[in-house]
Amino acid sequence: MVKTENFSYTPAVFPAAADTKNQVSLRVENLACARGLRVVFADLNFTLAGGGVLHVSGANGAGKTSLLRMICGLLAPAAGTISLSDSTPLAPQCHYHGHADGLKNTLTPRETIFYENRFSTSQEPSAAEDLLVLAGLRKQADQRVSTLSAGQRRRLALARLLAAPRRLWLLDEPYTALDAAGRDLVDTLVRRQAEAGGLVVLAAHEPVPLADNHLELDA
Amino acid sequence: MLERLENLSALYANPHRFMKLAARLHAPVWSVALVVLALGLFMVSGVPDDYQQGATVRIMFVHVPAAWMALFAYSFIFFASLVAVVLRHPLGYLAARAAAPVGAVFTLVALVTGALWGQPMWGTWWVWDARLTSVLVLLFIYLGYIALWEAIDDYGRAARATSILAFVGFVNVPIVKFSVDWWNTLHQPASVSRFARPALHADFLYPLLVMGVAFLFLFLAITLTRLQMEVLRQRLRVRQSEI
Amino acid sequence: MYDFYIFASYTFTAFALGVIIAVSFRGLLRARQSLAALQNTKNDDG
Amino acid sequence: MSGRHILQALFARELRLVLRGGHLMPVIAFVFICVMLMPFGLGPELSLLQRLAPGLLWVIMLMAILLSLDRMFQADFEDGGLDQLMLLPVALEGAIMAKISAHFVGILMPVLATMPLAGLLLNIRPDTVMPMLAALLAGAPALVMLGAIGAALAVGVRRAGLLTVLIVTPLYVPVIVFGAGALARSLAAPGTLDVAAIAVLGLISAASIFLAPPAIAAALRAGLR
Repeated sequence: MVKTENFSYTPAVFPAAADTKNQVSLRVENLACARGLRVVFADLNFTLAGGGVLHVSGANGAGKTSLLRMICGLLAPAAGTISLSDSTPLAPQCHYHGHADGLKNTLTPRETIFYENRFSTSQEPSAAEDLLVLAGLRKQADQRVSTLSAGQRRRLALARLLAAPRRLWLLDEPYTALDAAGRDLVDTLVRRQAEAGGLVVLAAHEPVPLADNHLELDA
Repeated sequence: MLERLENLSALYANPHRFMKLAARLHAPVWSVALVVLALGLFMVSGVPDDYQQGATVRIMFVHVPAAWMALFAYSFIFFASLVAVVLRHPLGYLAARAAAPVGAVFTLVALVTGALWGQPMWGTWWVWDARLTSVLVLLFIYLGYIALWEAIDDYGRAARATSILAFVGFVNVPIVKFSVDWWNTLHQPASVSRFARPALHADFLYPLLVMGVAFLFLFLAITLTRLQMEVLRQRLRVRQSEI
Repeated sequence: MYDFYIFASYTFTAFALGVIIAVSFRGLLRARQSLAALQNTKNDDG
Repeated sequence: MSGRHILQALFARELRLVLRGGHLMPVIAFVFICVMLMPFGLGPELSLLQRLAPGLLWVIMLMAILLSLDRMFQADFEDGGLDQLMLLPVALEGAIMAKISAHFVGILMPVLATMPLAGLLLNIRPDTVMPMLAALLAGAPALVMLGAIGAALAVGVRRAGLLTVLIVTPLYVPVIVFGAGALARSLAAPGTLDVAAIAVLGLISAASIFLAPPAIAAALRAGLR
């Protein structure tokens, strides 16, 4: 059995995603979603306080992905508003971790993280090396992303969440294609983000123990 | 349900008021168009031969109004898109979509009649004259606009994308005209534009103006018919999605 | 001598406008019919 | 760290992607294939080719740009890169400019560099090579920016490539008129440079560099789902 690398991570690796002083909460008011003309859901209201983890569950087509994409502005809602309590623009403070991972096949993991670090407004981007270790991709650091397995690609995409720290994480079924170690990685990251006062909205079919809020979307 | 979703209804609003008005206007607009057209044709038949071009000048009475309508229709599409985007009135998108094929047909008419008019004078079916070339480019602007509507299935995206193209295209039309005119002088510096209309004294001017008004009302009438069709198709899409 | 070109111009214009007019009215009619048909099915199982 | 720094990183990454993606070679190959076809089509008579060379090179250049534009947004649309591009904490128009600049430097500059060589195959007069390059350089930005509008409108749509060409061609007419036109003058009067036409080209390019990004951003946002 190939021994998966253990994740030796030191708190220094995680810059505070959002310092706890100005904790910000996410407010969703009578949100509605429609696919073309079919209404997927309507009159959705909730508030996610700073440091909260919201688990969104529901059958396929219930609108989980649409909700996540609406929160980060990648999908226009049919009605309703989504805002942060300090009413700063939402999109630039979001990470969207979806099925299409946005990774570039011709780059290597090291290069990917190198650029992701640069795409952040935070002062001290976390060291690329630590993130590679964290994602368990140290050995594959200089291979092309196209040669990585589905699980390894997911981990590299997860490493991006830390490469450019942002307040709000939108994770669309982050556990898929991950082994036990990979799932630990997701839990670690989410817990770390919550402790740092950030917000996490996580869509998953399986139960998410560390989520303190739960939203069920019925198809 | 639809009305409560404001962003959605901003795209799919159900213009009852407009449909009642359109139904009332439909017959009058069509009758005015046909009457003015009949008057125009009657006046054209009474026109003497032009001392230069002989009888072929009669083609002008169809070619020139068609070219006018080709340009007018595109301005109509631009302003309809502006209404839709700026005033957030969804009818604008449908009006622009309705007018496009009508504009394209008038452009085609202007091209074919232009070639038919040119043939007896220069012995060739097509001459790269500044005005005819501009009209040819305008035809492709229409085809691009219509193709964009047809290529996108999601109505919301199609409406937004085509309005962007309408704005970009509208800015481009005068630039094309300017560049084609300059291009024309480049290659035929001396001769005046071959399409200089014959001396337009009353015998030619009035029939031309009447035909112009007739084509204008024809354009409005056909577009009004198509707009009612588009609104009903929109209502159909909404009803089918609610079953 | 030029009658052909004049005749061709007017007939093409009539033909082209005739086509767009016919297509538009047929489209309007068809939209009305399918909307009415939809109305009936809605009332039947309404 | 300011937005500018993010745009520089994006430009560097996109340039690396363009160079690694092997997008340059097919475009250059396309140019030389077209040039090679001309004598077969028009006959090998040198004086004829010489007279047609500037115009032919302009049309070929235009089509090469159209060819290279097709993948500009489509690749990002398919792999989810477009989502990440939109979430960058920087203006979308800026990100678009970074992407297009990388495309310009990575593909268009090398293609422009090969144009004189392509011109030789068409027996272009040496003294017209400089005016040709000047006109191509003045007009290429407009071709890329206007083409990017078409590519953005058609991203993710059926037969996006064909639709892009149909949408973009009318936008290209003024550029090619002044581009090839500028060369015709310098061909007719050796050694002169049609400054007026090249100035207009530069004007069109400058205008499109400022007016196209908002249209491209709106087109990409329209395509979100």
